[in-house]
Amino acid sequence: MGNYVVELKNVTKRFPGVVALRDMSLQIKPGEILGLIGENGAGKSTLIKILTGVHSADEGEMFINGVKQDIKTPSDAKNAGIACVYQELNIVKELSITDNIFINKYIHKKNSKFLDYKAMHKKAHEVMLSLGQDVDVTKPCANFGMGILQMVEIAKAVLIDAKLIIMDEPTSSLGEKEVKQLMKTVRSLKERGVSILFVSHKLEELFELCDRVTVMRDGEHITTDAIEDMDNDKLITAMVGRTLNNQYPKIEGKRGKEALRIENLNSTGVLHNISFTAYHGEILGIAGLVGAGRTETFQAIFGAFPVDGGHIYIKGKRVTIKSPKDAVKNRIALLTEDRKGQGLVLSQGIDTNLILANLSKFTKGLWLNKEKIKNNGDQAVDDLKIKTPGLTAITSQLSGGNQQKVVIGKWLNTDADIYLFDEPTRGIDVGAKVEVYNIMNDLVAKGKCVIMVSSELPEILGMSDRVIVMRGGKIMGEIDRHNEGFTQENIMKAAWGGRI
Amino acid sequence: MESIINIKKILGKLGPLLALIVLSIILSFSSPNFLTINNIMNILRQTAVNGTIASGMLVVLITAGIDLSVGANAVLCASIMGMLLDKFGITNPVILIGAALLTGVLIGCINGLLLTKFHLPHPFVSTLGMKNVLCGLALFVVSTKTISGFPGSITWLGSANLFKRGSFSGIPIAFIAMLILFVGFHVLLNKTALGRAIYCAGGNLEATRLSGINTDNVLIFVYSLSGFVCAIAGIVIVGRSGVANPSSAISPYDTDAIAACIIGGASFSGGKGTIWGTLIGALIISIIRNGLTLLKAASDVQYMVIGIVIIAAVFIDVTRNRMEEKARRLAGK
Amino acid sequence: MESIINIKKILGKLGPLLALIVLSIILSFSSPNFLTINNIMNILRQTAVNGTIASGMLVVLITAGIDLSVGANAVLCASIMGMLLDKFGITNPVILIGAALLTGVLIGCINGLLLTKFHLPHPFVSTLGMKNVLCGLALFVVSTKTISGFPGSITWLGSANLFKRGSFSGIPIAFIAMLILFVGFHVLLNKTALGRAIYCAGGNLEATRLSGINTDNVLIFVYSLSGFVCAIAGIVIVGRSGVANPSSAISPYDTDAIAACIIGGASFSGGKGTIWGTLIGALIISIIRNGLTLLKAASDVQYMVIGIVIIAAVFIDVTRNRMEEKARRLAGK
Amino acid sequence: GSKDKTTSKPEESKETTNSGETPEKAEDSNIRVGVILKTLSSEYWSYVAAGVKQAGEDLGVTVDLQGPASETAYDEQNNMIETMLSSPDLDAFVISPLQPESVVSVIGDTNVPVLFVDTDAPYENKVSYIGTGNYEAAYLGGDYAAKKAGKGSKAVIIGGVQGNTSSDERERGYREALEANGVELAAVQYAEGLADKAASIMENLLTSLDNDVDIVLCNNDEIATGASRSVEQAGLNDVIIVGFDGIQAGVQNVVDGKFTATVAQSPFDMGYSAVEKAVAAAKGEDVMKYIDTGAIVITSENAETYLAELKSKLE
Ligand SMILES: Nc1ncnc2c1ncn2[C@@H]1O[C@H](COP(=O)(O)OP(=O)(O)OP(=O)(O)O)[C@@H](O)[C@H]1O
Ligand SMILES: Nc1ncnc2c1ncn2[C@@H]1O[C@H](COP(=O)(O)OP(=O)(O)OP(=O)(O)O)[C@@H](O)[C@H]1O
Ligand SMILES: [Mg+2]
Ligand SMILES: [Mg+2]
Repeated sequence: MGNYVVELKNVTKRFPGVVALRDMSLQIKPGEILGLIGENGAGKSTLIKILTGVHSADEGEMFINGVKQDIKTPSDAKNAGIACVYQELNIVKELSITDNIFINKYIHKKNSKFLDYKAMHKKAHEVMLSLGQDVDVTKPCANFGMGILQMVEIAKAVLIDAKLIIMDEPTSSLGEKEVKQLMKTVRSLKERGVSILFVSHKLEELFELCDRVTVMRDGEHITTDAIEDMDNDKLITAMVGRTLNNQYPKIEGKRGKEALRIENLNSTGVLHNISFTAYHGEILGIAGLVGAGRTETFQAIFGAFPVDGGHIYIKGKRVTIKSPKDAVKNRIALLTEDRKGQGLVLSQGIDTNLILANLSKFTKGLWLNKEKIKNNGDQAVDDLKIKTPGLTAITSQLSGGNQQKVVIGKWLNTDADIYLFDEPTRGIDVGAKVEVYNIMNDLVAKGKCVIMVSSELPEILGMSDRVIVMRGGKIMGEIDRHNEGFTQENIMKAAWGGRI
Repeated sequence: MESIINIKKILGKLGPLLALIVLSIILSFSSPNFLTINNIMNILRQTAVNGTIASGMLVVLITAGIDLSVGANAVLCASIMGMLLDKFGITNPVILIGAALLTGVLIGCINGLLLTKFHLPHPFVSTLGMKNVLCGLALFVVSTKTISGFPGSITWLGSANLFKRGSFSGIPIAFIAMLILFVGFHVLLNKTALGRAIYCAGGNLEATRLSGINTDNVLIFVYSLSGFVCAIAGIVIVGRSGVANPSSAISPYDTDAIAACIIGGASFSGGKGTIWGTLIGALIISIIRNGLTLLKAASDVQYMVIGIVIIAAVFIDVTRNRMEEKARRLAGK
Repeated sequence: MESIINIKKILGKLGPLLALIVLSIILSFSSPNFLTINNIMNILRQTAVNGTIASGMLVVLITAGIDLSVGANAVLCASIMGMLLDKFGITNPVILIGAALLTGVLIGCINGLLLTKFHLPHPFVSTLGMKNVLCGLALFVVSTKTISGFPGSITWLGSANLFKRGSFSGIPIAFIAMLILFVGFHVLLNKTALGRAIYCAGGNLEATRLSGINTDNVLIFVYSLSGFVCAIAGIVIVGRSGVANPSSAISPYDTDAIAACIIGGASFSGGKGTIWGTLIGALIISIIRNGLTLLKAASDVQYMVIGIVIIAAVFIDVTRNRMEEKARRLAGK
Repeated sequence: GSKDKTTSKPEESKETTNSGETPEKAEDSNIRVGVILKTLSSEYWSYVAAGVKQAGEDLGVTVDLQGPASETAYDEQNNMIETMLSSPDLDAFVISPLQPESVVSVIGDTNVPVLFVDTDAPYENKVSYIGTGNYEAAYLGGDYAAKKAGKGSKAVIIGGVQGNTSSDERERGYREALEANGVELAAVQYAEGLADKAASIMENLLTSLDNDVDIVLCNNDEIATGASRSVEQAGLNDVIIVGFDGIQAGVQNVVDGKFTATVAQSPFDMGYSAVEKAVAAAKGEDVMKYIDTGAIVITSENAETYLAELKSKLE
């Protein structure tokens, strides 16, 4: 018993309408990296929240270093040496990186109650640097992108001498470079004797990093094994309950006519002469490192980011898009990368979120067509395998991956011609990813144009017909699927600044 | 099927409703006059102004906004009618009412524009500023005079009664008009796409905008709607009091309206609230004031009771929600 | 190094400061009496009450809250002193001031508890309820009488002046006290862990809670602090007016304080705002009112000007921020 | 407390004072009189203001006229007083205090001659008080109504803001008049100056008193208008309703028979003679300590004349 840092025994947690955890047990050894995987809604985040005192378990026990202990609040967890990087970023955007990193562990001036900002800025900069981020830590977090903020979160956890650091999908919004950096950090933490509970939907990462891996499904413990005894298929089978033949079920369609042409899109300081063409019946991938300006490109096309020049052509005809409304009118759909902030109305039900981008489709005259909304919603929940107690469930109560599916469902309802997918599979499980890929295949088969931004190179390579690589707000090059240069190395090279 | 859901929804508003019932029972015992038909009609009569204003406040609150200019707007609309009557001798009800409605909507529209096109931060500031401007305007248009002598066609809305006979004081038209307005709001909020957009804009403005909805227009509409009902409230005020008194523009009509909405389940963070909850909230406020007058309570007691009821009503609601959630969780399904 | 950053920060507050300067210049030209030393002292004197209340409002706003009970709380504290004086003949300043401070903190603490432990939703409701309760209490404790005859030791804070000689009216102690309070707030907000926790709680309550900070305690502290400065404001009010007037509890002290904070850069969504911005905001409000008096503006003009200035001050700030952001973007990241 | 001193008895005082310490002998055209009224945002005060302006014109002096935004803006009035008194070239100061004791403490020890209008205050160096006490005027109105209704009848009072000096004084005047005439006071409620709130209060009072009300005494004409509509709605015809202030709408209501009476304190004359006396004081002339501008009860008999007079004065 004494050889576990933290042990959970027979924990059950219920939410209205669902049992998130059922008789779940988990053991974490000192100095090990334990992987935790499971489908969306399997209960991973809930498990973590019980470890950190955010939720309290309805049943079950918790042991820390073999001693039974109740963790009722986040400060209990902190005192017990448990730190956590949550799936949904917990950043105070108005405050500086330093403030966020030192939240609740401030450095005081000697013998005084006053804060020593000099020391804190210095230390914060050091920590961020050790994570590979040379940033101005005195600036408010609102100035930084998701990648940096994720690192701030990790820095927070690194900074306190925790015995156990929990990371809930820490790599989901990071690019390759940051992921590498993070892995390095995690390993060095392990060397210092810190245990890590690592949650991820990216199997490669688990294989690369973990000592053991625990699989859960439907809130229950399925198996815990040494990583050597596992392989891809075994993991997926344990997780999904069935085998997946192909992680990237690419179906090549027939490239049709020009769908979208961008000419010299400029936004001073952010985007420089972005030009590309996308066609019906193809998936165009956009690769690049975090901060390459891919999100801004999408938002600019969608009328949600200011541009200083450039033209947009749809089906060869020039259009002006000044607002997202114009974009939607021109049959463009944008799946944003930040689902909480920009994708969902969290306080509303699944049904309302599903119809939001195309209200007119669900009205009869002036009135909402409730029947249509319901039928359509039920269909979407079915098709997308959204795990929910009901169609009217409030979206804030869905697990991260299921929220993502709702956003996808919303845009599928628009019958758009051009789909801009910004990190469409962020935070969703392997099984669901395949479903999203199948959806993209369907769209392409119907002759739609899909443009996908992704930081996961295997996904880009697995699903795209063509790939554009961006860096620093510029397009570095383009590679076709049938070109022999269509490799991870080439894309990385371009993303780092080389020409293809 | 749907009606069952509706009953459930209404019962879901049990918190404020419970407060309303408890309050009524207490008052029935404390004052023999409380539960008389005429007094009930009085309560309805006294709910009309606040209820009307509150309906507009509700949609504004749903979008996570606030409109502090409502009372001043209502009084300005009344004063505009007063000006037309006093300075130009106009008694044509169509012109008078038209002018009032136009003023109300225009002011609301400006509030909306300040928020959206001029990018003022939280409408608290812009509408607070607007409140002051309107107070000044109200005084200005009638040269600080209190105007009386409105034609019956104008005062009808605020003072007429249906089925008035014998000792029965009749059902106040103003309340019936308010109910019709409420039904309209219910339909707007629940049965139309615009209603959905209003809730969504309140829940997450950015996500709604990025779904291709012109949120600026939604917000401008919402504030204009609030202005529109203020104009109606202004006409009712003239009917009830017989005068347009510009100096009452500064009166806290806004807090009563906000209180009605919040007691009825709306929230400052937007995305929440129903028109029937607001009705209950407005009734609760009227009932307290009515009951306290019947009991001849002094000002100090009135203040304290109203304060406590505001807190208690919301507390009951919150506690009920928490209990319910706990029960559902323990039931485990 | 650090001082440069501070200057930058202060210049960052240029929006309201600019409004203040422009306003002062306009008024200097419009009224020869504006830029006299005694009038400037008047402005400072007239800023003291609102500034003091606004400082507490600021910390509340930083936590994304609001405290509508401030004015009523201040007047209640004054009335409590009045009661002790009138009914019990107590003139000992320690007891009187102690009672006022205790009352203020207690009320603030209750506001905090309602929000955190009783889980009332937005403090708008609980503090609005509290405002009413306090109005009632203020009337009650002094039996609706206005109490005068406070000892000099009590009125000193609100009425004494430093360096008063000849025609110079002296620097008002109340303003100096306010400044000292502001320095204290500056230190609290910027130099202490608690201050940072206050900003964090306002910026992202959940994140702060998850960081192991007891946000309930932070909020209770913040509302108690607001209550504390209200008590001081109450004492200043007694000193300035010479009386404790319970019926002024309903006066809109809260809106003036909120306006000062918002003009000074605070936000309803929390996490933002500085005490020096609030100082500028409070000064702007005093200067407008003072200037309007000097210019002999009629009530209607006064209202309109105040309204427009409130809107304009915020508009300038917003526009400046947008410009700045654009410039930063154009400068290339 | 000192409250009782604030209202002097309605009798002409023969006592005179020498105003100010060393008032400069100034040319009339250089004389500057500061006037701060209770507010400028109501009709009643606009009559006082009209009188003030008229006097300024007639006498050829500069008049600085101001007033806070409402009759409960106590602090604002105090600020105005400070600002006004600190201007260097003020020759005389006329004030209508919202809060007498408070105003006295704000005025402090100025050298400028101070005159009170409409409402008196216990200020030591007071030059003069011009007006009729609210108490006295309300007493007149209450007395008129009580006599008309007769002993044993029932009355209610709808006040303004409880705790506000003039509202309290009017209430006291009404109360004592009722008491003196043996009329029962059944209830007192406060409408805070809102006509629609007054309508609601009246409705509720009629309910709680089973329509058994003979007299309604109101804090002002707006309140009386609201109350009269509720009375009318209830189908009661012989309730005596008394307003206060004598604004046009109020007097018109008397003409139309909707009110029985309204109490008018001749606001125009008040304003006019306040400035007149202030100028006299500035010149160092002797001014009577108390000038009663009188109050009249406007009934159906004199309403039309009064209304015509009112309108002509406003021209
Ligand atoms: N606050 C809540 N209220 C109600 N239900 C909840 C709440 N939080 C989680 N759930 C439900 O509990 C279940 C488990 O959710 P959890 O977030 O733990 O999943 P997860 O394994 O982290 O999934 P993902 O990979 O998508 O993040 C889901 O069905 C979810 O809908
Ligand atoms: N390393 C960095 N230093 C400073 N600012 C950065 C950095 N990385 C990103 N940013 C800022 O964040 C903004 C948004 O970055 P974001 O991550 O959205 O870009 P992206 O190319 O869309 O990346 P991705 O979609 O892969 O996350 C950038 O425009 C930039 O201003
Ligand atoms: Mg999760
Ligand atoms: Mg991106």
